[in-house]
Amino acid sequence: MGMEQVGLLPAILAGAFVVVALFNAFLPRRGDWLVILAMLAVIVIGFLVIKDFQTYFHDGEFMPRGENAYSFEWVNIGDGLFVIDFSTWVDSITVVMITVVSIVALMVMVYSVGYMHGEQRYGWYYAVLALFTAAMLTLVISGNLLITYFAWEGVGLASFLLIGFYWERQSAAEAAKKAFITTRIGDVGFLIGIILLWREAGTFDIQQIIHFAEEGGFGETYLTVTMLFLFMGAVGKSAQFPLHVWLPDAMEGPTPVSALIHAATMVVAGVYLVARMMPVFDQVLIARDVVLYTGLITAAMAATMGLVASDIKRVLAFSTVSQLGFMFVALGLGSVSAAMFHLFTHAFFKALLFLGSGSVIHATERQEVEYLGGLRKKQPITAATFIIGSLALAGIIPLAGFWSKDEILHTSLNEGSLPVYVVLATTAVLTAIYTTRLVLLTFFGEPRDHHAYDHAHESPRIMTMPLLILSVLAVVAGFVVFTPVGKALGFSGGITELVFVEEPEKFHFDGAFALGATLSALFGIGIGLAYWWGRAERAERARSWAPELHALLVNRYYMDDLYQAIINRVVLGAAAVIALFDKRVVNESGIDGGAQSVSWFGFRLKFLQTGKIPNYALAMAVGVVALALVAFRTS
Amino acid sequence: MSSNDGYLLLALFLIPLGTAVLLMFVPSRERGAIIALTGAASFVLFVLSVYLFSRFDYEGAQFQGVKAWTWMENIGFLGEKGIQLKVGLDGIAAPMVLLTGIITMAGTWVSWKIQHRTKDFFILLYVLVAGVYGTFVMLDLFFFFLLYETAVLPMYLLIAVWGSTRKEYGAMKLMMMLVAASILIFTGIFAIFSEAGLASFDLTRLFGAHYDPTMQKIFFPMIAIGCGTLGGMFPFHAWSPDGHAAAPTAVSMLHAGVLMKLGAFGIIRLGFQILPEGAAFWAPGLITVGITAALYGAISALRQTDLKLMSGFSSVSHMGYVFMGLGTLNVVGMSGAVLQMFAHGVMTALFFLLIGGLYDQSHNRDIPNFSGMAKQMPIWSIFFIIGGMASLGLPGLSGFVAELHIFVGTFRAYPIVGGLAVLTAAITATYLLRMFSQAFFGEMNPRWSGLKEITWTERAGATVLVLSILALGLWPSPWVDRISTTLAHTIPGVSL
Amino acid sequence: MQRIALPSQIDRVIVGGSLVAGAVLVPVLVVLIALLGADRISGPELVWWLLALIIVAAALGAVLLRNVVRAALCLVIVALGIAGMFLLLASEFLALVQVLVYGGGVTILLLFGLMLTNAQDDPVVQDGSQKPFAFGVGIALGAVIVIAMTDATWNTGTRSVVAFRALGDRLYRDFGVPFEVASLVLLVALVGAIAISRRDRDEEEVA
Amino acid sequence: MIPLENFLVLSGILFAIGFYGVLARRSAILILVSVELMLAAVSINFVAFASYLDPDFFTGIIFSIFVIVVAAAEVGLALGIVLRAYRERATANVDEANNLKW
Repeated sequence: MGMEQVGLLPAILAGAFVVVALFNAFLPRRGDWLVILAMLAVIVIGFLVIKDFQTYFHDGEFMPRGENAYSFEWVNIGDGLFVIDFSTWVDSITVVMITVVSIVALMVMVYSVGYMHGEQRYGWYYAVLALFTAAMLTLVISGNLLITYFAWEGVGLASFLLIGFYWERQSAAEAAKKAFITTRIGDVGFLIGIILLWREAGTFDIQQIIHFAEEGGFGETYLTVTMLFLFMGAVGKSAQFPLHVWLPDAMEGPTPVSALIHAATMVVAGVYLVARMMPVFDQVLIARDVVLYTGLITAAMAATMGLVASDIKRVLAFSTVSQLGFMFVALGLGSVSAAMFHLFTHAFFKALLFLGSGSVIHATERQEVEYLGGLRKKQPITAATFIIGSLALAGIIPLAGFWSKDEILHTSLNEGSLPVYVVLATTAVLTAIYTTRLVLLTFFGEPRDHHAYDHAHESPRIMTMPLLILSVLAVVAGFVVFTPVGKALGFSGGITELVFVEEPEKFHFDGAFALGATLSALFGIGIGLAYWWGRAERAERARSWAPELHALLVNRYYMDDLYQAIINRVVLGAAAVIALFDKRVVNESGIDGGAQSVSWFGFRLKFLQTGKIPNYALAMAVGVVALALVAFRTS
Repeated sequence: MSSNDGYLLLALFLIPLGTAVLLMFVPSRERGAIIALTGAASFVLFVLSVYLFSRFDYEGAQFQGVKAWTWMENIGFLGEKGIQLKVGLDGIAAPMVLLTGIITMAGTWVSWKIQHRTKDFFILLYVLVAGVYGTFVMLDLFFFFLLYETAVLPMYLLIAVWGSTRKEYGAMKLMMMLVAASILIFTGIFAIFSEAGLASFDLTRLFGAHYDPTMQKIFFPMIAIGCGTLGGMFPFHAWSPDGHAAAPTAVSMLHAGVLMKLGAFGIIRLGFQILPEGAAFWAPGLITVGITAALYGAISALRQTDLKLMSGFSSVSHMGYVFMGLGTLNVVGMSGAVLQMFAHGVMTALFFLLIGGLYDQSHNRDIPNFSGMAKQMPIWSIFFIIGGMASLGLPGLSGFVAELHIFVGTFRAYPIVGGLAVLTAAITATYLLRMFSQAFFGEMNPRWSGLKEITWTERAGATVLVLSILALGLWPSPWVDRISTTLAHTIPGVSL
Repeated sequence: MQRIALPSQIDRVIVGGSLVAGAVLVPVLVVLIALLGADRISGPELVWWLLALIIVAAALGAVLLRNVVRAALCLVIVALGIAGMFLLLASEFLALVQVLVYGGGVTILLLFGLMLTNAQDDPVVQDGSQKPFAFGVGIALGAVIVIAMTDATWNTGTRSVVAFRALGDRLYRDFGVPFEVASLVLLVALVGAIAISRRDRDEEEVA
Repeated sequence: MIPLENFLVLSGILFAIGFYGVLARRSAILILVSVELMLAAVSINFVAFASYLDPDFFTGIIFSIFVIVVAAAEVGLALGIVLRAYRERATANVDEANNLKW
């Protein structure tokens, strides 16, 4: 079994989705075991696929672009004019994504057995998880932009269904709607971009488009506009500024879902897309700059918002948005490697953090930090793993987050400019601060809600096992960049060549630089410790210390309000105007008006019907005379 | 497809006609017999439709299964083969026949619930179905128009007698507008007839005839507006929301699902295939009308609170895509238009089926009155959400395939219009999701705790429709191949 | 039946009509005779002009006079004038028929109608509201006809006197069937007139 | 010889006068009188054409006879109707016979 069978990965899960969605009521345990078994099968096959892929690296032979593994025609009009191929493409980016998606998905599915225990619609939950994973795997193996879009919308649908999982809560329904519509706006751009690419290149095949672009087939302006449209899709899906507003609200979904979809996998689809299309972005540097600055703004902005958020999951959500911004900065600087590396490590420690927070929420049924505190005594495993994840996020050597974030900072200084580096470094410090705050307020100090605290307990094994596994990964995932480790994993020449396809020589560990990064992270942690160690009420003081700034951050720069105002005033206003137009002008004037004018004329004209025969005779006579005159004229 | 299949094509419209006649002799009290008869007829029609669709040879661009019976010749102004009962199928009609089969079956099942004058309802319904099938398979202009009108006219009684909410108004408005539009078509048909100078109504011969370009430019808009009114073309769409709001469930299904497609089909048959130069001249007009309708319908739908009105405006919007696709004058866009006819037909039929299932119990369709319906009627809600997802163009469902083709075709011809069209899809998502989150999700409104899940026949009908949506969405080749081959070879001046 | 005041009416009509006719006719007659003497017109033409004048004057009287009885009696003059025209056109038989039918039957019928409907009760308002329009249309129609008649060139041939016998032959041989149909029409019309105008039985009972 | 046009013009004038009478008069009887004028005008026309144009000479005259017959029948019938209407409505005024009114 090898790369030709890569299509099996989503197919198995799609089958599991259909079976569990339709028949979960008739299956023992509502079919969760079926989905998990399918996921295990996927991991096995995925492992075989990666093994197969490794053969391309034998003897240092370098195959940077992967392989078109399998394809069949979905639509073919005009004998090749308009073709949609269901083709798959496996390369190093795909391999990274398959690894991340399947590991995190399996962890989340196992964890959910405990977390979602006893839920209504338990089977449905697993079905949608299977649907999501199938769509996500399709997304990463697709070799055709339209199929990518297909899967792109599929993960969006799954995300919608899972955010709205507790749809009885109006807020969850609203969040699901918001997520769907916001990403949909990005998808409009994505689809436009795809079609614009097709318009010139005549194909949806990614490799052919890249080839076409590298040969200069596109006009520069045309390609810039196109790539910006394409990037819109990434902005929407990866919750980048200005379409980031949906992700914090998406935390209405079950926490494992947040870990899987809204931290580790789906939201990195935008990063994946830009990475996949990087050779095309390379042709238009303006578009790449847009990517860079979008990422930079998002990273900084989200980090500031994370400083004040009180919901434990929202802090993590802002942190996700911010880290995604880091990845986009790397992409904007042209470094796919750095972005993918950060994606890889981030997935593990962010999933860990989310699952950890889920463990807290599961135990206390609280998720605002003001009601938590002191939980390290009640939940030692959760607390330990959570702290590991936090340190990884903050970028403490030698945890996974350090290596990848360091690489991005490195790139920003080498490839970018000093201002970019300064902003990123500051954001990294902010990351350390809010991470520390979160850990302190949750696990240290005195419990602030004793009812919740007394109620709390350590989560069952089925939930702590994934936490432990992920915390191990959060520690070691960064080491894969080192050649000996890569070789040990079976990649001759080291895994560096796998992840760092474009620039295999690029990863340099710079001791001084790393020291600086670690010190800045420690500096952030220090600030956090100084400020919040055991003193939760400091949060209140921040509010009084700079109320305007605090309000600005808590209200997320008022962007949600702005969008709401635009929707209410502009969109619904226009709708009201048009609906009124339809009612008054089209219906009442155009149609009913036409009918009424006929009736009005009929009413007026009926008075001609006097009933008096002489009147009719007169009219007839006039007609006779007129006819005679006409006869005269013609003769 | 062999020429013997022509008998089956004829059967397509004789079976519903025969069913209507047979029903007249069934006593109204025998509900069982009525149900058995209509059930059998609709099933046979469905099987026949599927069979004909699958038997259609997608590599052949010409009419298949052609069979002709002379009716009037050498009389008056008619020459040899003046008027014939001539049937045949092409790649545009084939999906339409399939669509009619699907919706007739689902519509029949749903209508068994009707208690008031059931027999009369089915008689009219089957006359309508006969007209629809006949129009799709007729290759004679005279019978085409005759059956086109046969399909439209029963609508008045069906709405006025069995409808709801201002039914007289809706029925009258619909009828008046459609009859006025028919006058335009009628004029156009006779212009075509006399300009061709063949003394024949045979469509296949009329396709090949020569028409003066000026005449084509004058009469194409007549045909387009005439047929477009039935197709809900902006700004002649006004009958659609009111008519749908008033019509009973099965009639809404058939009307939005099939009859509106008859309008677009008429534009292709009479407009594009007979008057290609006129069509080429007016194509930018069609594009303009199409994108305006798409945006206009979608934005209007944002503001509607009545479920049926919302679906009505949604139909206006989706039919706008059809006209836009036709106006692109390239095979991809026009194939998209025909695909959209099919896709919209199925999903709008699903909408109306579900709205009917709700309204029959609640006698209320106002979205703000509902909340948390997914709790009370989960199956209903799931079906509705699937339909909505198809409507907003979610990949894997029928709407996406159709819209994608239209977008691509439009981008080829007019990129900016294409951009607006894609944006419309986002607006569609907005109004549908607003409706979902308001009506389906959230706390359940206790006022509706008495509502029951939709009946088994409704579930069966909805299942058939959802399967159709999935079939087109996941495996569009059977449709696309048939449609695109025909379009590429039968319409002069259409680019690939 | 209401009162019948025919005799005095007829006296007044005859006397007044004669006076008016004399006053108009005498000067015209003088002019015509003078023209005849100067050989500007022939004898038959003189007679034609006289008759034409009488006919037009009487016709105007029939449509303009407010008194219904006078108007009806003007019709007699028109009928007689036309009979004279027929004589000028050398068809004595038709002239005879004209005098008998119009001068006699029709006029008497009309007068009876007038009497029975009490038309003289309100003799003054006999004209309808659309009189001005009628006047315009009448003038226009007359002008159209006159222009049409004079505009055309007529290929007039020789004239001959109508032989009664030949007329009888044509009437009963060639036009036999139409003649019979016409008589049938007359019969039906008379029966119909009776049927329409007679009182219904229940009406009689009421009366 | 009297020119044909003389007769034709006379008949035209007479016809127009009768036409005016039909339109302007309000009494049903007087309308009948006017109709008779028109019929007479037509008779003159027929006879004049017969006399001047028709070698056979008879057709016009025979038509005139028919006209007179029909006129007589018509007067009889019309008077019957007028009498009937008068009994029903106590008027012979056609302006008041407006049952056809909206």
